[in-house]
Amino acid sequence: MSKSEAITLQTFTQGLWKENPVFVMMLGLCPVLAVTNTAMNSLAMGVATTFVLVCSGFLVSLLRHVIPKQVRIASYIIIIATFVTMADYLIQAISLDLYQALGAFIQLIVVNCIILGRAEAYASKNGPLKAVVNGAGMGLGFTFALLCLGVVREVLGSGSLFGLQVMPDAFQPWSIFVLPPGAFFVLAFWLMLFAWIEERKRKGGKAA
Amino acid sequence: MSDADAMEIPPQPSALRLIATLGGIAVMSGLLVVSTVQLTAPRIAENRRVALERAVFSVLPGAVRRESYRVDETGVVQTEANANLYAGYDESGALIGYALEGAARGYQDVVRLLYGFDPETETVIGMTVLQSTETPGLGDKIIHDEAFHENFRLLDVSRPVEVVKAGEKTEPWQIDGISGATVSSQAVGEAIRRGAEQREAVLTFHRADRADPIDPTDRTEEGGTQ
Amino acid sequence: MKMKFGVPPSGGFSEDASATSTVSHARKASRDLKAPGGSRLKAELRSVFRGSFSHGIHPAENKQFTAGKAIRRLPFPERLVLPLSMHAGKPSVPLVRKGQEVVRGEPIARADGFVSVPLHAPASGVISEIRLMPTARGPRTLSLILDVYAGDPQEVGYGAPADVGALSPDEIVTAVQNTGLVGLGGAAFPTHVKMKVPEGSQIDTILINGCECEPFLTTDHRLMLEQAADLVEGTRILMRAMGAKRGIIATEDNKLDAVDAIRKVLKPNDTVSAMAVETKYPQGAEKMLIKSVLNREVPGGTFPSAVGVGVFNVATTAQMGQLMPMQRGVIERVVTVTGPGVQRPGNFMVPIGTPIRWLLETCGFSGSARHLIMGGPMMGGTVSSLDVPITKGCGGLLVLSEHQLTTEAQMRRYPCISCAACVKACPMHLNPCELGRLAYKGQYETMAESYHLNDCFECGSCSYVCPAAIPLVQYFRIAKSSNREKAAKAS
Amino acid sequence: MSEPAVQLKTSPHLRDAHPVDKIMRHVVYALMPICLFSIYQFGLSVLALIICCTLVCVGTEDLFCRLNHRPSTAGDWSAVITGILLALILPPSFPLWMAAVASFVSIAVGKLFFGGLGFNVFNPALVGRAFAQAAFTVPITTWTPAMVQVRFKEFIPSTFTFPFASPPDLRPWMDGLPIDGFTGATPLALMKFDHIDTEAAELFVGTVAGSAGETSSLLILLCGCYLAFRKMLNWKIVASVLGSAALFSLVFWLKSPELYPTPLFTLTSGGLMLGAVFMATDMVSSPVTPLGIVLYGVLIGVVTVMIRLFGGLNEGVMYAILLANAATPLLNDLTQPRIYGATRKPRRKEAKA
Amino acid sequence: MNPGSAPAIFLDAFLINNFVLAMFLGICPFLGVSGKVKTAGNMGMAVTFVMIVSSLCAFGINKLLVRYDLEFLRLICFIAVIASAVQLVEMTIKKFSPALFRALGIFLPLITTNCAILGLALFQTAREYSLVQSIAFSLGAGAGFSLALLLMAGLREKLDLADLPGVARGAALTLILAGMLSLAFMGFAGLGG
Repeated sequence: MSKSEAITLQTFTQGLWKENPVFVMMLGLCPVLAVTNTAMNSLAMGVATTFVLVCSGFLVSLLRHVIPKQVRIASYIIIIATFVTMADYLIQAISLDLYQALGAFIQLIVVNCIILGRAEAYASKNGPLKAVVNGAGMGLGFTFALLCLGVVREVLGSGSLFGLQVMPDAFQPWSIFVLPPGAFFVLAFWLMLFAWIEERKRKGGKAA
Repeated sequence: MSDADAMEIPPQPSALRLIATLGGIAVMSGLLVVSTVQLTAPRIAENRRVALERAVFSVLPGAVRRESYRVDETGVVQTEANANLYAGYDESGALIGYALEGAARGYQDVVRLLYGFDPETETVIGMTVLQSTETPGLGDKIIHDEAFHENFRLLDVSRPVEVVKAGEKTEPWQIDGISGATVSSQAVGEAIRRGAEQREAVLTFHRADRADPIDPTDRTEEGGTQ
Repeated sequence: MKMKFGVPPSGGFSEDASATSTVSHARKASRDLKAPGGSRLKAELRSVFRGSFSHGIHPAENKQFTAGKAIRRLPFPERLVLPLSMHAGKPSVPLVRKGQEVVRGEPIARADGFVSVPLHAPASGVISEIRLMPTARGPRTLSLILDVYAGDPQEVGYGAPADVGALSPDEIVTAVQNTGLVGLGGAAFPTHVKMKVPEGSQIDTILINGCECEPFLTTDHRLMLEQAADLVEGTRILMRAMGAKRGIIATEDNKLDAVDAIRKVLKPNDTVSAMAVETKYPQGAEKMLIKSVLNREVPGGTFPSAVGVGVFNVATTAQMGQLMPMQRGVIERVVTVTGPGVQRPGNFMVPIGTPIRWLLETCGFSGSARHLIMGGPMMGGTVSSLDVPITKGCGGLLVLSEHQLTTEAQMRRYPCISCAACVKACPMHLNPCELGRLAYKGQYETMAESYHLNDCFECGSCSYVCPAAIPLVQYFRIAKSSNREKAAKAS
Repeated sequence: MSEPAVQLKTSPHLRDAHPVDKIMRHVVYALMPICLFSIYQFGLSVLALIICCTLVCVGTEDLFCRLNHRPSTAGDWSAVITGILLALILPPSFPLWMAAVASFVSIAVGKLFFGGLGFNVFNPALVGRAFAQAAFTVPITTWTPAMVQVRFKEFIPSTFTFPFASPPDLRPWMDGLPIDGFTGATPLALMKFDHIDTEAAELFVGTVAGSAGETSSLLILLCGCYLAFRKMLNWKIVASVLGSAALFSLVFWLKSPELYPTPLFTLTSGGLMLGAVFMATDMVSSPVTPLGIVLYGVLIGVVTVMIRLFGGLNEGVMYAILLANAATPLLNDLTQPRIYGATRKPRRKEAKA
Repeated sequence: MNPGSAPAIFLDAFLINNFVLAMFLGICPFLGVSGKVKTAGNMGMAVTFVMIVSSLCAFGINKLLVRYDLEFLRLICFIAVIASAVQLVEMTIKKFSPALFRALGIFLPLITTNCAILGLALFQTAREYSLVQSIAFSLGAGAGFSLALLLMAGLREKLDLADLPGVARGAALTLILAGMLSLAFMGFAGLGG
């Protein structure tokens, strides 16, 4: 693999659809299920995760020649934990309400397999710029997935979107969608939908 | 994957190098974290203060200034850290009441709330839910339901509070429950009931405070709530 | 084989329809036969205290067609077909040439080794051919074709009186082999092999199996009534050969008259006794009967000798009692020809090798029924051709009606609904429900490893009770044979 | 004699079993008296509810079979059972559009998603009910009094709520009812939150508020007896559910009779009887092994009483049965029968690597 | 029951706010290792064990950090401590009970990145649990995780033999099952309240 490979659009878009961390690779599901009861929470979680992904990717990539293999996992975890702590404090500074809504799940970004996975599989093998672009793509893909859930859950479960009421007053909210079972059901629904779309695409491709 | 990688490495770097690398990273991360903490600390403190005051003032109508105390078995002490009792004063500096925390097991999880307590009349004068995960649309009415909150505008707590069914409140120490959300309403009542001991301590403190002329703060006698 | 059904023809089953089309009626009718001596209630009350195994089923007995009919001899057919392999084990080796004349009772094939038996001529005549013929077992096998001399007196020309009491156990075993006896209950396993007590085992009880739990069949019932003396004699021979202290002749309590008949020929304080057990399918399975009579369980993968028991069929034992003192060979057997598709059902003593076509014609076979079963309806196999002969192991010929076939075919297949009827039915206490689900997905190895597939002896109780019409036992047969093939390939 | 075409088949050549559709049909028959009683008791709204649920259930089953290009399984009566049962465990005032949603979820998610009849791991009707309970928390806990005089003349106002809209507040309607002395609260709620006992006779006959078809213990028992007598229902499940529930509540009642209800109250109130007779006994989602069946019943009984006495809800039958359904595969696994001749209990084979 | 009492905390983490089904912690192993009952049982045991150990460690570490006003290092310390605790546990088991090690072996390293463990440490710190409360919490969480995992594994084993429609294969099936379990567990709400 040549190190000087150009940054292509694909480096970025990879994480959005084809290797979407949630819908395709089924990684980092804990926050996907836990904090998506409102779109705002989803967005904040997505941004925080993207921040950690990009920063840790950059740093890991920068230090990739310095860190010996034996301690690489430990080093990555420390680096990730550092950025997560930073994200944690930043969110506290931005909005305490948001911080309370996300709860421990901000700190749990540390054990989000996407980040360690990216550090191990991508950032440690590619240049800083590529790592950043790829991390951003993955983060966006993750945010997209979170929003997919968050929007559905908030609109159906509370009749609002980003806290603004979007449904008519008479609308009966389906509170199951903001409850834990709803999270599982909505994610399963999205998975089935995407599987179906892929199936259709494949069939279409074959027929053409 | 890591197993295979580990096996491929013939030259073993020295332990010193490993430790040095880890140490270096640790130092770097320490720097990053500390600087972030330093940078955000004032904002966070400010956020906390605003949130706290918002809650305290909402349960003590008319209050604009607060003082923090801690109440426990040993009594009441003035403190900023670990505070769980707040005295609220209006613009003229008159004491409006005390804000106390309460908690009880709700339907899904613990319900934590803050309520305003007027020591002179021994009544609750306001309540806000700090934390709850009650059922949306049903139990979470304890947060916003106007009719329910009406109960806490003036609730006699000199005797144990009772939660009765919606619309059946006849006595000043009774709370009109939310229909269909009995457990959640009960939890709020329970949280307030449990605070009796705390309130006792607060009352003792309040009376002593009143009687004590060497109070440093500029509080005038005529500022009572009679 | 797929088949189309037209309107069921009015003939054939119409006269018996009342007895078979409604199960409850049939059951009632058979209950009347249960206890000829006493009332039905009394019999039922008695059966509460009878020994039995747990689980099992109660199919409609349908024995009323033939239970009251004494064993009759039929004229000899013109031609007999004698497969050299009508027993389990190695095929016999012919002793005769094509065109050779034989006398009734003459050995015409010898045993090939220990697990094999000789064959005797069931009639006087001439061996017209030696060729491959279809058999009920499926593949064509080498058979002797015997053209029977018409008008011959058909006296048994072979055999000499012998004092069985003077023989040693080993000599008895050899003598039994010479008679060509095999398990006449259906398994057709050479009897003398079963009589050989395995080393390290001690047999204390000989159990004579007269349960005949299969619906429709009545051969054993008639034998016990009519040949009680031979039966008891055979039991004594078996006890001596295997060193057992007691012999028990067990039958179901719907045949209490048989118990009485046997008791009549017993001595006071006899070591042989007769008893009745609960009427239930598959009471006649060795393991079930041992449990019912002796309350012993045969450990999985072992034989009854492991618990000190030797189990023999009534027909086998009666034949032994009859043949041994004369040193003769097996040349005939009792067959129940029955079912709604037969006009004149009955129990017949027929020569081995009688083609079933001849037998059916003699009994008034309407020709319209297509469901022909050799053996009982629960475990017997369908017959592929009417040219198949009656072999030593065949005790019944059952012709089911068109009507039954259609009702069967109308039963729609459903997925398993876990109703647990099969679990309650399985006499081995297996879990056919889970086994069926596994079989459906082809997980045959898991079935054997975790769910005791190999302990299933294919009694068919599970299929019988399945409301979803899942062919469970059929699945299990496929699974077993697939596993066997796989094991054979691996080794 | 013509040569007959012989059919080749393997044994056994006889069968004697009620076919699946017959069993299902008889369950429907057994549910009919309960339906009639609930219509008599709550009026037109329940009739509409039963029809709506049944139609949507059967329609969903049929639709999905068509979509999957499979032969329709709507004719096997199982969807009808699901529909009727679901209607019977909903409050009489439940808006029809919500009932339709619940019915759709019952069949689509509770049954067809897992492969249809025979593979559903949960009782479909309860899946629908649990979904509705979580989704529409308020309407599903809104009870109306039984035996209202106008019940055959008018629908309960919430029945025909516009789809996706929230139902109207029923309190004005109930206050305007010509009779008083009837209460909309269920006996269980009265017991739990106000410690008001309901007459045992009323509970037994069923002239109390509650879900449409759960009120009359007597009728449910009779219908259950019919099925048990026809061997279409496993009485052992019913016995172990009711027995364990009675025993478990007896313990607490003896300890403090003023705080806890009598075992008789436990048995006759709420949905325990309906659940035990018609839902716990759902063959597909209950264990098959003899011991497993008993444990399953005990689990339902104990969890129900546990939730009723110590939980936040006043009724727990639905959750108890769903939990027991979830535990069914494990129960089956752990209680494999000891086979004839086995020297020791069969053990699970190691999972294949 | 007093909400702060150990039994209440145990019950809460075990049934009411089940770690997996209500709190969404440990979803990855819940989805990944729930194919077979046997493996699920082992995984549940391993996780419970590590939970208890790391809960104790986290409790001690937190005391130290609070004492020296270093709360901002909490996360970094916790993750490091959990990783080493898992290593330690692995080595201890290997030494003292090879049979148990064989049963749990491959699962132990996986547990490091199991968010249920870190979540446990973070929640017990945030809720300011005492030592006894922490132990009750970790026991409840472990039992809850194991229960959910076992139920799921049983269901999935059963559904292995079903005729699933195309859309229901793989993760979607597991998620729907998890949703159903989560629904069923809602019945425990308010238990002991």
